Amino acid sequence: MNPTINMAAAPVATPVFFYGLAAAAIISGLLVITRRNAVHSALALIVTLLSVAGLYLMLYAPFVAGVQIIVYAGGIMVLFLFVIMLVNIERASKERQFNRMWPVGLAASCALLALFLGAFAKGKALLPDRMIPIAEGSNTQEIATQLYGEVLGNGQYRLGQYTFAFEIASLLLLVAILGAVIMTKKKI
Amino acid sequence: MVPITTLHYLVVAAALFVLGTIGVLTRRNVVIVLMSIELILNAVNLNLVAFSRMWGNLHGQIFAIFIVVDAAAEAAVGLGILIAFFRNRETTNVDEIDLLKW
Amino acid sequence: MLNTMMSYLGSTVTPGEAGNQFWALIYVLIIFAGVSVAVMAMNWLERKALAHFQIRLGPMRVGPHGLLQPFADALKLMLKEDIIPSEADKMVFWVAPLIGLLAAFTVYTVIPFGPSQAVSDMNIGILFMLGVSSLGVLGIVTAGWASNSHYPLIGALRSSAQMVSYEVAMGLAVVSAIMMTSMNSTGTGTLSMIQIVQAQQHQGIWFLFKFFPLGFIAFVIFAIAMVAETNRAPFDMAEAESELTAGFHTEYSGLRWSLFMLAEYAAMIAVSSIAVTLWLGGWMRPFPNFLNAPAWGFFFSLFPGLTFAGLAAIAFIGTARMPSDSFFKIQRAGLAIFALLLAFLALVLFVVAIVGRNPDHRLLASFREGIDYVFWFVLKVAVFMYMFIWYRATWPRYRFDQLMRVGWKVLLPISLGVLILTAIVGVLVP
Amino acid sequence: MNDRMPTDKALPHAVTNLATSNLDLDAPDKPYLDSNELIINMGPQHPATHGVLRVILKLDGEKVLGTECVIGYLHRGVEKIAENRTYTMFNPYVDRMDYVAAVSNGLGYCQAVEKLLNVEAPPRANYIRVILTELNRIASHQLWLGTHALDIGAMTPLFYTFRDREEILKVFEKYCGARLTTHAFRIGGCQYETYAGFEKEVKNFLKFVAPKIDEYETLLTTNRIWLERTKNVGVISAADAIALGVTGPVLRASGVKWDIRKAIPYANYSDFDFDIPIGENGDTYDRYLVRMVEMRQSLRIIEQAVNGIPEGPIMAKVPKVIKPPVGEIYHSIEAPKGELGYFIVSDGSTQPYRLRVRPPSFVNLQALDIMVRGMLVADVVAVIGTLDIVLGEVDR
Repeated sequence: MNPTINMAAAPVATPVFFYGLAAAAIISGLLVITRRNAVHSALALIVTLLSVAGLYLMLYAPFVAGVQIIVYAGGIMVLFLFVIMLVNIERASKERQFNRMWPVGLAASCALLALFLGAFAKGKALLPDRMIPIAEGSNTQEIATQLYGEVLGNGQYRLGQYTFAFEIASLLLLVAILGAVIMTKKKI
Repeated sequence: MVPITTLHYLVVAAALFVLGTIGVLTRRNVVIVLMSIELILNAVNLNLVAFSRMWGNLHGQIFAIFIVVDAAAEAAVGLGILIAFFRNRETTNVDEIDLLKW
Repeated sequence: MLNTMMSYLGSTVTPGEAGNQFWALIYVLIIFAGVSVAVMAMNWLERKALAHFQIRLGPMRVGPHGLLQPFADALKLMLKEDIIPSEADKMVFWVAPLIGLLAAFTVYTVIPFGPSQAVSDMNIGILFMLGVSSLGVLGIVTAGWASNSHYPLIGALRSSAQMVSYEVAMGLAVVSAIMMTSMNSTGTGTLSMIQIVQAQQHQGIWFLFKFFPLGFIAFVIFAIAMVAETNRAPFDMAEAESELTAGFHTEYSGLRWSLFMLAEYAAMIAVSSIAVTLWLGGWMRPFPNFLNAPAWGFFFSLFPGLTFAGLAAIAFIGTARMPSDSFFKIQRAGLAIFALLLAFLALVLFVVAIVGRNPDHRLLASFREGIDYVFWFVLKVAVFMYMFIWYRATWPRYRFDQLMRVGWKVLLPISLGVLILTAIVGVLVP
Repeated sequence: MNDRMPTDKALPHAVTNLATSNLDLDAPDKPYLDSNELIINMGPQHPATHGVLRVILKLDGEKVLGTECVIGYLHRGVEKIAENRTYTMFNPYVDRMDYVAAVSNGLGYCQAVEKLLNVEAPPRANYIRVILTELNRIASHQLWLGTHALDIGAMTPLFYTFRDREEILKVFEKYCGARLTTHAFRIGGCQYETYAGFEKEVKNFLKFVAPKIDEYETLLTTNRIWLERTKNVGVISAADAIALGVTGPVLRASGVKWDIRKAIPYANYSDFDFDIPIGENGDTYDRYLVRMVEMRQSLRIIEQAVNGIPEGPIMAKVPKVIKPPVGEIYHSIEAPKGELGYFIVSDGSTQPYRLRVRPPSFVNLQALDIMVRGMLVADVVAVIGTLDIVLGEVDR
């Protein structure tokens, strides 16, 4: 209704929400990789995904947040839970949880983290803090324009910048569906 | 309080990314490895959306949507493979999946 | 204080949009209380209506005509021992009902009871609703798994498969309605719940009748899918009591079980609200454009009062018909008080409707508008709720494979066809 | 009557050439290869097993790979009790076997003992017996219909059928004082003369119940979901049904025209004009239709009986102390659920030497396994319902 961003109406407690969501995301992310029981991991991952969706909302990207909730939390995670219930987790949770090369993996990951932090420390000045000029109130419409194209005033139609990629993505999904069906079928 | 800048989001994303790599590199259970991959993809998405806001255009957000699509495809196929594998070998451990053919 | 109140009542935007957290919080509380009361009322109504379908009386003992039965039930469930099976996964068992409840109630943040009577008007409203309501399945799956028992597990697998498959047809039906919002001069559609209703108002037609029969078919698909989505008869596979005893909540008891029930009914109201918003013109009264004379507006604004007057009349007749035995003395008195309460509410509504015609009474005028909006919205939702009961009384239960077949082989192709046809017709008919 | 309701004219003829059954009843269970199989216990405490039947289901996901019935949770040793009671004393016990069709049980027992004694019940007694037995058949079918529909998920028919069954129970109550376990008949006839207004009440009931049966059919017969749930579910071929010894509506729905009331008439069924409905496919829907038509046929029989009821004595000459001659006898009647047989061995004393009951529910229950193999869990419930078993009779 009101497409201009009202800065006064922007969330007052932005830092509080940010730190809360970030902490939730990271702590539950930690739980994902440490839990013995895969269902607990999956539940923790759901918390992570929802926190990240909250972060998207704080970045004025409501459409991505909506997609995150509906596809990730509502779709993919249900699939994960489904599969966890199908495969026998009783045994898996009693076995050794980490593979033999875990020190190497941990070291490499820590090195990666150090690399990231180093890069951030060095390049901090390169990151301007600018505001997205597109209003939150029409985020969906803008994204739709980029993906599908738009109707111009004179009755003409213009393809969006990503329409072709969008079609390719649908093809990818189709292939994935076929692949999953064929893979899980008992007898082909 | 310090205002929240793009860097804050990048640090969160980096942390999630590293958690994801730790999961992929150290866990044995394939399901959890796949979940860690989702963590990594989410970290990337968070970066993209943060940069999208920083540069003031929507390309990052659209890329994030594509990555979500990709994650859905990856999860479907990955879990499909897992089920097919579990049916043959009754295991979900990565280090027991060490031959190309059964 | 009065000025603040009036500024809120006269506000034309939702509290979320105005950035007024306090007012939003009050809205949240009102909606939470309202939905809880609606669930209780629905509980009573379902038992009564189902009983009358089945030539029984239903609850009659607790309060006159069983009116206090929901309170008795709630009390009983709260006092009941809360059993956690020893082999269950305690943490997940504990969390599962909360997930379902949270998913069911979060949806209400974007439901528009009126143009400004919503907690928030999100740009992604309908997407948010579908997404959050699809989280409800997580509660069911985890409940079934955490019980560590065969029947709940099968129930959970069934219901998750069912909900995921019907979401596809449901989503496509919703998309065809969203597409209709873009049939305006600018050609841009919207996902915002409030703007969807405003688009119907602007185009002068409920989407139910738009491009007849395309809108109607999409609506029917949604109406079928929403029954499956909420696990209600005839799609109540997940809790088919004759097959799986109680499905995913077999091992639950007491308060936790009642949370599942609360979530189920809240989800029913939520999906009905989506249907009302998308196809039945949301808060709009019948014929807002066609019969737009102020006299008509006044006529329709009498309906809330008339409804309550009718309910009061039913209650009075019930009082008069009660046996004159002294045994029923208290019950008679109770029913009479209830009838008087309803009559009083009717009176208040009449007064608001009549006095509020004068725009000088700003408070009453905006109050009257708000009542109008909420009344028509709730009335439309109530029709859906009655349909849910009617389905349950009439039909046998589908078998699981038949249910999936209906979802994938009947509803999905039809909804895809409707979507494509809507797009074509929308391009051809400017 | 509505024309889409099954009428007697539309019934197909009985199958004449029966292929031999290829059931190998003694074959051991094949081991199943799939490792995903799940074994669940349905019952003994389960809402859809009609009492205390326990079915062990071997499932692959939802598909039933095999079943095993565990019975005996309601075993009361009725047959053994018979050996310690006199013939008269044992009479009330048979009511407790199939407690929803107690009158039929009593009829079978009384007639078996009469046959052993070589006495014949007087005609009036026979008419009363037929009226009450057929009323009981309707009551039993009504109860079956309500619970069967409830198992499949339709709640409402249950209450309709119970409302109408109540009228029958009222007649029973007025006649003999009991509603469920009636003990209505005695060896040699009936103990009680009909009460005043009996004929009128029964006639009223006939008028009352015929539209009600239409009402049940309106709810179910052409209901799409009902058709999907019952058509091609729990199919049993005529040959398999015969090989398993299945009787009653279950056998007739498979296309075999076998009804003891026609085949070996007892009481005075040969006096009445009625049809035997048979089905074609032997699926749950056919069994449903057969039972619905049977209810209507029972109404026909009752109508003829109540119009032609003669005056006369209601008890034959039976000695005070019943001491049948040495010998053995098998007598069977068509109970609502199938052939109910009594095999009595008499050693000349006042107590049976051995009494064996051939309960229809017990025999029909054997068909469960071949009916549900390859079907889904929901079908198990439907098939248990359609077999119309009463656990009191299965376990005795």
